[in-house]
Amino acid sequence: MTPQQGAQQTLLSASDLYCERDDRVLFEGLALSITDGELIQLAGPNGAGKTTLLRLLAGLNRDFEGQLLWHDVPLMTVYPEYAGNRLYMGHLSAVKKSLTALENLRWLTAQDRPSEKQLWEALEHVALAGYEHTPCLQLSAGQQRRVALARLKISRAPLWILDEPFTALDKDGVSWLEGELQAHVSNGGAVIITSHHALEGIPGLRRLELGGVV
Amino acid sequence: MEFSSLAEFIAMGKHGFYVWLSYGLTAVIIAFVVMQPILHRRRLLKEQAQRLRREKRNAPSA
Amino acid sequence: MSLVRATVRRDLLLAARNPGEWANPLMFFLMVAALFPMAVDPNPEFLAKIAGGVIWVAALLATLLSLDSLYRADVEDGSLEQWLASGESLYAMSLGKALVHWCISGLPLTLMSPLLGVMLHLPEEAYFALFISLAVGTPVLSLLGAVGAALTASLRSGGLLLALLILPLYVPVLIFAASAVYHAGIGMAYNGQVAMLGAMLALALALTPFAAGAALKLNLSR
Amino acid sequence: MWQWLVRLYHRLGSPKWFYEMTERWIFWLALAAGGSAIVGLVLGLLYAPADYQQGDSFRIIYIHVPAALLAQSAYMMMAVAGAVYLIWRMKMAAWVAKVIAPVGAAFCLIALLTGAIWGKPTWGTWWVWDARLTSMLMLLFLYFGVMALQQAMESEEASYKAGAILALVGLVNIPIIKYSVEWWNTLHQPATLKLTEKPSMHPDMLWPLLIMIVSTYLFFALVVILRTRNEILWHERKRQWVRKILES
Repeated sequence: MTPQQGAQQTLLSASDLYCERDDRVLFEGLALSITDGELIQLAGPNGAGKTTLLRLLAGLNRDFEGQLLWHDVPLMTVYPEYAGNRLYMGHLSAVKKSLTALENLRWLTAQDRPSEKQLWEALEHVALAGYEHTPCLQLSAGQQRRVALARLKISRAPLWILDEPFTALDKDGVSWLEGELQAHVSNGGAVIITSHHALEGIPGLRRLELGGVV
Repeated sequence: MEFSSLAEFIAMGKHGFYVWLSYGLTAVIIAFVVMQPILHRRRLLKEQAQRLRREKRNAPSA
Repeated sequence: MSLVRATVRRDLLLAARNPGEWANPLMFFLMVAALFPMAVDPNPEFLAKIAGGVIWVAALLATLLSLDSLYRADVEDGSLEQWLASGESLYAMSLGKALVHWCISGLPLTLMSPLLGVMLHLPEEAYFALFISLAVGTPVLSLLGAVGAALTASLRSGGLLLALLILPLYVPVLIFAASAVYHAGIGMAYNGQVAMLGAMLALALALTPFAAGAALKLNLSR
Repeated sequence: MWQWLVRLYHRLGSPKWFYEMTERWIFWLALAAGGSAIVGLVLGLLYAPADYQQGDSFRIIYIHVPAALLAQSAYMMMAVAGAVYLIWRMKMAAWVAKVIAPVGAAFCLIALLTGAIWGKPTWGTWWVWDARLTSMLMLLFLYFGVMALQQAMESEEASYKAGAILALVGLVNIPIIKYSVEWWNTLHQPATLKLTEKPSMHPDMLWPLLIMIVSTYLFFALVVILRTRNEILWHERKRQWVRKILES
């Protein structure tokens, strides 16, 4: 998976996507491809199908027409491998309120098998040092979001698919996450993101407008 | 004194098993009822002191 | 498999943090069984005859009640999404969930059943049959129920619907288990019934996780 | 007198005052409860004469009856504390109501277990659906209901209110349950052997019982105070005065 110098390779490509929901065509003939070092921001009004497209690209939504390729192979035929190489975070952060920050992060990153030390460091990174053993019930919404985001520090997946990751974050959190995205992209990773937040100054940033025309 | 020897006291006139089972179970439950708040208090004090130290540590940097 | 293992661990931890999760069905079990002597007849000879059946009906209802929440929280907080995103086998995941459910519902029910046996004057010869039938039968209840729970996880009023879906599927287990306890009580052999329960368990272990896994995918909101 | 009561009420409503006052009470309460228990048990187990019918198994009475009495009055106290919280919004009352529930349930369990054990030599069976045991069992269920409800609520305030409402409904229901169970019981098995009913007890039997009852109530007060203090510490943890305790 290490990209050769100069020669960028396409990680994920989609062509001729067609999807409708409740008798409404969300997108038709949509094509998209992402190579390493790129960040694609899906934009568009509410209900334009950003989340639907994101889940479709993540392989969670199979109710569509068109082609999805992971390294030029149909995605569904190599789904377990794909799943190991892309990190998906939805609106819902899968954080259990009665468990502590550490226990939640341990579950979220179970597939990466991090060491105890890595978990603590990741929590420290999201400014949750000292809250490791605090039940998430007692954390604010933003702090709970940070628990979920701490897995970005641990994951080794080259492709990140993030749905509105900036929700509930404060100013420090937003700039931290922007830094993380930038670092990931410049290390040869790729990101597909939906966000109403204006991302700026990230090399390789592309915006994809959805919806508007029905 | 109703009993003339310790053995007689333990035997409780053939009902020893029932009497001592009752008293034993009661002792276990009572011990639990008493120990729980004491242990809880100890844990509470420890956790909160920890939180206080943490807040003090984080306060100057924030 | 690492996420499956982590989920099993997390669910056990959750049960330890929220004792209501396993204690409430247990209390329900006790209460339902206590209703029968009050509604019918507290006469020991009479109770001895119906004890096995009453305990089994109570165990069945208690299991059913605790099933409702099996997948609901995971659907609501996004854990389900993460399972699907992980690419791990949903068969293993639903098997793991069902086994955890048994550990926090069926197992405590089995362990508590002798107490109910005493209260309902179960014949002494029937205790072992009661215990073994619960130990083999309640995992089947958990496994079958997990399918129903997966089907109804994202429905708001899933509880009653779950009961309607699952109760007919519980009938065979109830018939063989209650008959095992009854036959043991009147001093007859009951290994045939227990063998039937064992066969049902083997079948449920092999098949229901597929159905539950498939049903789980339906809960992914769009 | 009235003013004194009002003052006491306001003081009791102040967690800090309660916490500091009870600091001194704990030792004496523990001493009184423990001392009276020792006296009561020595008198009851060693000096009280054996029952002419039941023999020595009747000595279970010295835990069974106090536990049963306490389990019932604890429920009443819990409901009253809940009502005080509902009417005057006194936080302390809510905490007291919350901590009474598990203690009351524990005593209810003791009463049931000792009753069952006592039943074996007396009736020849561990459990009989007798009116007293059955209504005690229902009381245990009521306790569990309150505890489960309090635990299930996510918002603390809601859990106090819900628990208080349920406790009050239960309180009204207790006599109804009791009488209906008795009626049901006479319908099915008239004139069973009673565990405890005795027209007149020998004073040597009676005194230890009275001492044990007092001891149980003292013990209950002690445990409720210990638990309430924990609740206070937890809820007031951000206050200055608790910080001082934590730092010392």
